[in-house]
Amino acid sequence: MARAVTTRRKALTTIAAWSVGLLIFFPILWTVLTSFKTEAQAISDPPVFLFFDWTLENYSVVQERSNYMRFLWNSIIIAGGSTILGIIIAVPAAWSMAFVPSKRTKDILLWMLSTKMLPAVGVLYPMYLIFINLGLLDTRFGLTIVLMLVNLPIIVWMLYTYFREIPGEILEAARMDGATLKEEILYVLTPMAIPGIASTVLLNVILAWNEAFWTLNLTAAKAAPLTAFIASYSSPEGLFYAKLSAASTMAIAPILIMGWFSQKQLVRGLTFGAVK
Amino acid sequence: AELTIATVNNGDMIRMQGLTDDFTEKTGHTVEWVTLEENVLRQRVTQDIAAQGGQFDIMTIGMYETPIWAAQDWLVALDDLPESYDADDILPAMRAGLSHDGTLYAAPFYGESSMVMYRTDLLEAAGMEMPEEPTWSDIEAAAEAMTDKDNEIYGVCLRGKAGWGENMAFITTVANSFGARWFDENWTPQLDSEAWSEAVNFYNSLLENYGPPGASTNGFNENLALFQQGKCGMWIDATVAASFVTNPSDSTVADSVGFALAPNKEGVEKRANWLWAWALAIPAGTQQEEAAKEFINWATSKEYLALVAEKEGWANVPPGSRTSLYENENYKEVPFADMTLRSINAADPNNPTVEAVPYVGIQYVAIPEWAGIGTSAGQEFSAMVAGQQSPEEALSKAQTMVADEMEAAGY
Amino acid sequence: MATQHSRSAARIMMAPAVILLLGWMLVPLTMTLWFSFRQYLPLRGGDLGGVGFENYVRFVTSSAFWPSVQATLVIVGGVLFITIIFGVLLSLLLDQPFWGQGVVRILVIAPFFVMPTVSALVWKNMFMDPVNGLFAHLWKFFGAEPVSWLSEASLFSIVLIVSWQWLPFATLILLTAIQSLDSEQLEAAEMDGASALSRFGYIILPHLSRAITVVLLIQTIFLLSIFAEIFVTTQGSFGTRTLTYLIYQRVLESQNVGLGSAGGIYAVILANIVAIFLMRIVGKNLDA
Amino acid sequence: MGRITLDKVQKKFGDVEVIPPLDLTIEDGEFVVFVGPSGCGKSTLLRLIAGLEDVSSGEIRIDGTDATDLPPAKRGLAMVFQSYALYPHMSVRKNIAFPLKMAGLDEAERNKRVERAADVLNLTDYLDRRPGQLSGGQRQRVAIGRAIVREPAAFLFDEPLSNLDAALRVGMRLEISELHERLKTTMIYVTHDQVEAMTMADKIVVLRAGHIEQVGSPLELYHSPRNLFVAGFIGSPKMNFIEGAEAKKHEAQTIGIRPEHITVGDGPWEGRVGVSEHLGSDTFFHVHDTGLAETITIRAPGEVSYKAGDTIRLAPQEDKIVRFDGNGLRIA
Amino acid sequence: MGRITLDKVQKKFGDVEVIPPLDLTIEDGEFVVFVGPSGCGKSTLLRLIAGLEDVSSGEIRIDGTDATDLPPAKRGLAMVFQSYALYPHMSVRKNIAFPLKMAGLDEAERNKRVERAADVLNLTDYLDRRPGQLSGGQRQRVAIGRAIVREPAAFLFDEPLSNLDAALRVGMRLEISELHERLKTTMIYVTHDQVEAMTMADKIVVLRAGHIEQVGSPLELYHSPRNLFVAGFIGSPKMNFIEGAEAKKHEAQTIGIRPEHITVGDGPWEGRVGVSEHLGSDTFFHVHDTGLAETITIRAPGEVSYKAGDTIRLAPQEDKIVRFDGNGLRIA
Ligand SMILES: Nc1ncnc2c1ncn2[C@@H]1O[C@H](COP(=O)(O)OP(=O)(O)OP(=O)(O)O)[C@@H](O)[C@H]1O
Ligand SMILES: Nc1ncnc2c1ncn2[C@@H]1O[C@H](COP(=O)(O)OP(=O)(O)OP(=O)(O)O)[C@@H](O)[C@H]1O
Ligand SMILES: [Mg+2]
Ligand SMILES: [Mg+2]
Repeated sequence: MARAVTTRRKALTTIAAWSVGLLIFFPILWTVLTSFKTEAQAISDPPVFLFFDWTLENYSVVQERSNYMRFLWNSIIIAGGSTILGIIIAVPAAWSMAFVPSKRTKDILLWMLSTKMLPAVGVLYPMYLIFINLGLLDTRFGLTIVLMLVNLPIIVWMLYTYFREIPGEILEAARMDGATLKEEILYVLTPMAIPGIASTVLLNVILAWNEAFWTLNLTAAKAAPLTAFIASYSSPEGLFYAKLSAASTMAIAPILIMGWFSQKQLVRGLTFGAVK
Repeated sequence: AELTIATVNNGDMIRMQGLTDDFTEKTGHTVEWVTLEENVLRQRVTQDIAAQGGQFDIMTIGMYETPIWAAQDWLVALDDLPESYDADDILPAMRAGLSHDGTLYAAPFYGESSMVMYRTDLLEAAGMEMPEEPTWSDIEAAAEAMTDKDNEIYGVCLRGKAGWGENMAFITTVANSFGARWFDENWTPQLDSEAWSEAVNFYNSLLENYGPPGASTNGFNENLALFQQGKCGMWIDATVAASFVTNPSDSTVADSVGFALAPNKEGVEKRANWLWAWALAIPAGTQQEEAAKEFINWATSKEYLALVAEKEGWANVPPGSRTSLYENENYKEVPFADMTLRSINAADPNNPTVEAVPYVGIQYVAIPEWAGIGTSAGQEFSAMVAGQQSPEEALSKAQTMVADEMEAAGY
Repeated sequence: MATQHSRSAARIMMAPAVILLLGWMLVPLTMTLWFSFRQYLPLRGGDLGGVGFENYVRFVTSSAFWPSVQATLVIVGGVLFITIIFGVLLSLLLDQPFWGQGVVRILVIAPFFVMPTVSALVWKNMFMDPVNGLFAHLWKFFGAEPVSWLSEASLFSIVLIVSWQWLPFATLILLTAIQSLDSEQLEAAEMDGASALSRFGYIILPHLSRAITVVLLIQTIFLLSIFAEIFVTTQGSFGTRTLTYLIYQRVLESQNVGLGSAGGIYAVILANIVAIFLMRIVGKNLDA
Repeated sequence: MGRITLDKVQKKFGDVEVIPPLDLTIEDGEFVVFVGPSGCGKSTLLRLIAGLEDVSSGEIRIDGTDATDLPPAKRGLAMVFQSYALYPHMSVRKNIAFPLKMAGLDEAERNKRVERAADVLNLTDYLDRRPGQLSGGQRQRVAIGRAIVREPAAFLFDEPLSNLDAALRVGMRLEISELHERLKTTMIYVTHDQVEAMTMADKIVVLRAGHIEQVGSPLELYHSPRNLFVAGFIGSPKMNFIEGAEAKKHEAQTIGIRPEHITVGDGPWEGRVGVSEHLGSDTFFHVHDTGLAETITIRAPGEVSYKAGDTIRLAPQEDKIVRFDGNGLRIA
Repeated sequence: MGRITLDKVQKKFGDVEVIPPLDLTIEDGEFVVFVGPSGCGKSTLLRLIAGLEDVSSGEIRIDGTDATDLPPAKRGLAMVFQSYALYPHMSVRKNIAFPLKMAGLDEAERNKRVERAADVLNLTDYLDRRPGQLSGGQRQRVAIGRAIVREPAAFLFDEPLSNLDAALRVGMRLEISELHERLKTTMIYVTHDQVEAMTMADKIVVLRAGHIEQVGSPLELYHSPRNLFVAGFIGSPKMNFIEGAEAKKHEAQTIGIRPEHITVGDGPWEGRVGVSEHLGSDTFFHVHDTGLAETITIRAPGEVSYKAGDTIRLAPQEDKIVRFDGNGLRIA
């Protein structure tokens, strides 16, 4: 297949790929652009693309209305915390499944995944009552736990698929070398699985960051993350495209930037053992 | 103390957030705002109050929730507010809607009715005039005259988006003004009545012929945006909208808006205006009851109105809550003040329909099931506006659904 | 690998995850099951006593039930269909050599990072709005009547929005899978006289089957419970009321927790039917 | 010290008995090679000794003390894996030092020992590289280095050369042999390559389906295989087996004669040349239609050359013929 | 038919010239083996012939017609890949039938041909299995089967045996040779294993860094290597190279003598025995301290036995000594 690709063909592919890429990206681009317009320009007909008076006004309006940094900070804590907690619990479980498989391993794994299919609304009421009784409503801790549980099956599964690719011989070598189980996982398995763990972390940060049901329903003021921030912008009065765009941009920018910077990691790991 | 307040994301509330410092200065209490879009807010506070979550010290609720929640003893009575608060200054209609057994349970932050807002320039161009008390035929005629689809001017903008607080609020008032009612005195749904059919058919044809495209997804905000852009000839909606459409910094048609009372059908004495208030209430069981009362005392007081007037001008003062506001000379200059007051006074939540009904509420039915019923029915009518079903189909589906729900709720 | 010692260690290390998930599943689920047999109306004072299977009967016999199951399946199926078809095509395209591969990949992956709420808001207001939306402008530019997407083509619109969010995911997994295809296999096929189309049909597509299964599984898990997209756009109108949304309406709008809980149990059953069905394929495909 | 005794050691996986009860003694300082066809249980046996698998029954003693229930690390053995099992994220230095670190040695001591081992194995220049930056042979040496530093009672090797290409394999084979010369530590070495077995072992253990078929020095096995299986397994190209009339003549069920013990020229047997393989130094002829067996392979000097289809006569060296009875056992 | 001519064929990857312009003719029916160290361009050359890579310049003719710009499928060649490149999701039958299906043959005809090929390759029992369920040798045969059914003008093999274990390799080597005997189709075979090259080839092409070092029959290369590289590459164990005084005596810069051409016993050279490798049939001694080269390897019959450290005398067979000049070229 490594035959010389003609420049012509490469050029055509380039055009096609860029067109599709830009098309897919366009909604985001448009949102970001609109956030710098005035409301009038935002709805002008025909739409203006680049040649308008760039303004930061919308951002200051949004910032004035809500304390963006607090929402952002909550998002970071909750997404990060639930992921770290999830990893800590999932690593030993995935180790067990990958290296000491039993007849039931696969069943357990699939069962774990199936818990993700439970409709959250169906158990909202019970969860709310439980949270009230445990005093966890509107706490970052409570939300962290819930998001950790929500994503745990995915974390376990991803780690399991990575661990399976690590030759058991290396862990046995560590055992022969006198490593205890803890040392084996800490010094040998974990460092070797870093790429896999990294992409698991990334994916779960994204999932937790964007989770909009539990975060909205179990928080009020103190623990509310960016999903709650955006919930107050879904329809302000009057012309609001520019302000909505600014708020949207602020809500997605951190995760988008993180995602872009780490996309190699993410892409490499996003395979769930699909590729072997 | 620190107060957590759940509130809706509309302009007056946002403005209050900006002025909180004044409160903190005066009392030393700080405030955490949880600002949510209307639908999300309703869901969150209802969930919280029903499950006794205690997440909020003050909730922003409406006229619909107040009596129901008060009946469950979920709200702290507001009968011990200080003398200076002057509870008697609250407009009687508002006070009635926010009380249970004669006790006030929520203090109105602002109140509204509905009225007709229309473009004086367009109407003039068409050589017509809008009476102060129009009938539906006047509306239809004006809509027809103003519609110019080629230039994207639509004669009338109405709510079409499904939701008990969206299209159903409007449709219910239309029905009222056609002499219809939701239930008879035995709680039997009446959507199969002649009056309902007439009302819904009228509403549907109005939107179909003179409404903007996609009317079935337009709510208050969408219509406001359209009107501000000059795309609506008329808009029948909340009186609070008046300040937005006449605000030159947001509206392209600010200086050519006229106001009229909500219409009625010739011969029917009820007009299609509703009554609503966003009010502040304190959930029972909060740890901060005293501080919460202090906040309500501040936020719904005359002083607050003055504060806003001082900072933002009289047009931006939260309307519809206090009689004294309408007696204020400065406020009388506001173009829509008078019409707002007249609209509010025209509404009577205790006596909403031509025929007698077992419920209170004009554009809603103050029973716990209403939110569910209203929204489901709203979806049928929304689908109707989208052209997916006829008014008759929508009505009969809604009738069946309402009957089911009422049965499930044990009526 | 399997000494007695390591086996017991494995059991201990698996315990936290299993116990947590078991608790996560069982505790709320048991409560839901309990509620589903009660007349539980918080706005009328809470638990008003047991009603047997009444909630269950009422939930299925309500006229909204079957349409909601149908809407759920249409949305899940539609999104899966679109993301997989376009995912395969897109990954084939991105697998070709071209200038700026890295940048295009960044562009394509971006929607995956966008919160569902934000994406629904942006699509609804800035693209699908029949007056001010970009599509309306585009339609008008070509002299066509603007479409009110969310009412006239509501299911399609939602499928479109959700597909936009999930297409990057499918594309990335499929792209990695394509890149993992042993190039010698393609060369062998070429030597065997297979045209580009045959190579796709006979070699690439079968190679992708495993990746497709994974996309299918993961996406189904997430799609069965989509909520924000519907909540923000149509609020369940125009036939977009999924089972999840119907339950939401019962529990939160009507505040009929008993009825909603019965619906929740049905959703669990539906999810498990889909799950069993999926696990069958996946289990088989992941073994191979 | 490194005397390893297996006493009725048995291993079952579930219901499958992979190793039937088996006795074996490995003396201190011996270089023992386990050979046998794939799946015969070589690795399993090694892993039982290492402690990476539990025995189902029986006892393993190391230097006289019962090690059956000791965890791997406590047995004082070191293992070199087929894949080398280097820690990819650690430098060579860290890899070699890992067992020392686990044993709690301080850093100075670790470095001293690592450098000594690196010196022995010619790895000094590579100490700071990652395994990924090393060639196959070097990786192999790192794996050995990691084993050496622990100064184990015995080394266990599981097909350590099978991932290397032919040329490198020869080199590494020599290196390991030399290492054994030098350290004189017990080594147990698993391979399925009989050339490796022959050239390296003091003692070869031939396994089949978990059974020990024969234990002995390489030349013992070559010259006095206990049975048909060992005779066929040891020696390359394979011994020719002849049954029927010709075997009867020698009062045996089967007779065996190695390719190198048949001379071309005048002799009692006759056949048609099939494929011939010229290695330069030697030529192997595959002779058909001899009436003795389907193919008789013979080894001739490199100069000898026949074309396919030529008819030649063959003379077996009578004294090298090995005889087997009906049970496949060699008749002494 | 299958005469393949390369005329000044050159291949660059970017700016790197992997194959400098090169001429080569492969006659119809020949079994040609490309050997050379890793990375020397063997695979690249094969892929150029197959059409899987474009030549940078030059011309490839197959049976006299210019094939330089023909796509792979049109060249009438079949290729067996190192990884076999079987289609994992198709049964053996479908794998073998695939080229026929692509050629548009109907099912009956396809089945007939597949079964014939399966018969030739002893695959009949496995036709309904998937490649994943086959052993290495069987997969190998399926790959060949897929090549055979097309009745190509020539077969191209890229290290087809390198994934197999030693024993299987010997067997498959024979099978391919026999296949060539039978079909008499041109075969081009890439390997870096010189035993394979020696035993299978009619003609060996020795490559180094894209250059052809020598083309000739196996025995030509063994007996008359053109230069040091070929001499060292062909023959196992490697030829011993001696420089200095001893070489001077023969009026050469370097002399070479193969292990099998040195006899132990009385002779001019003397050394100390290091490692000895007993294969049974032969023994290889690595002799040190001869003053000639670091190690002199010799091959002795299996019976001969010395201990490490013994001093022995060695006698090279004078007529087998090969001489090389300062440029490494053999002095005829
Ligand atoms: N964990 C296990 N569970 C079940 N059976 C096993 C397990 N490990 C090995 N076996 C079986 O035990 C037998 C011996 O395996 P072992 O790995 O010891 O063979 P081997 O001689 O090392 O083969 P090779 O030369 O292929 O490495 C095989 O039949 C194998 O299938
Ligand atoms: N697609 C390519 N792009 C750039 N360089 C390449 C490419 N393919 C091969 N090369 C280079 O060309 C040279 C020859 O490679 P080739 O694969 O032909 O070697 P080989 O003789 O087959 O080696 P081996 O025995 O390891 O298979 C190598 O240096 C290799 O790095
Ligand atoms: Mg093994
Ligand atoms: Mg190669």
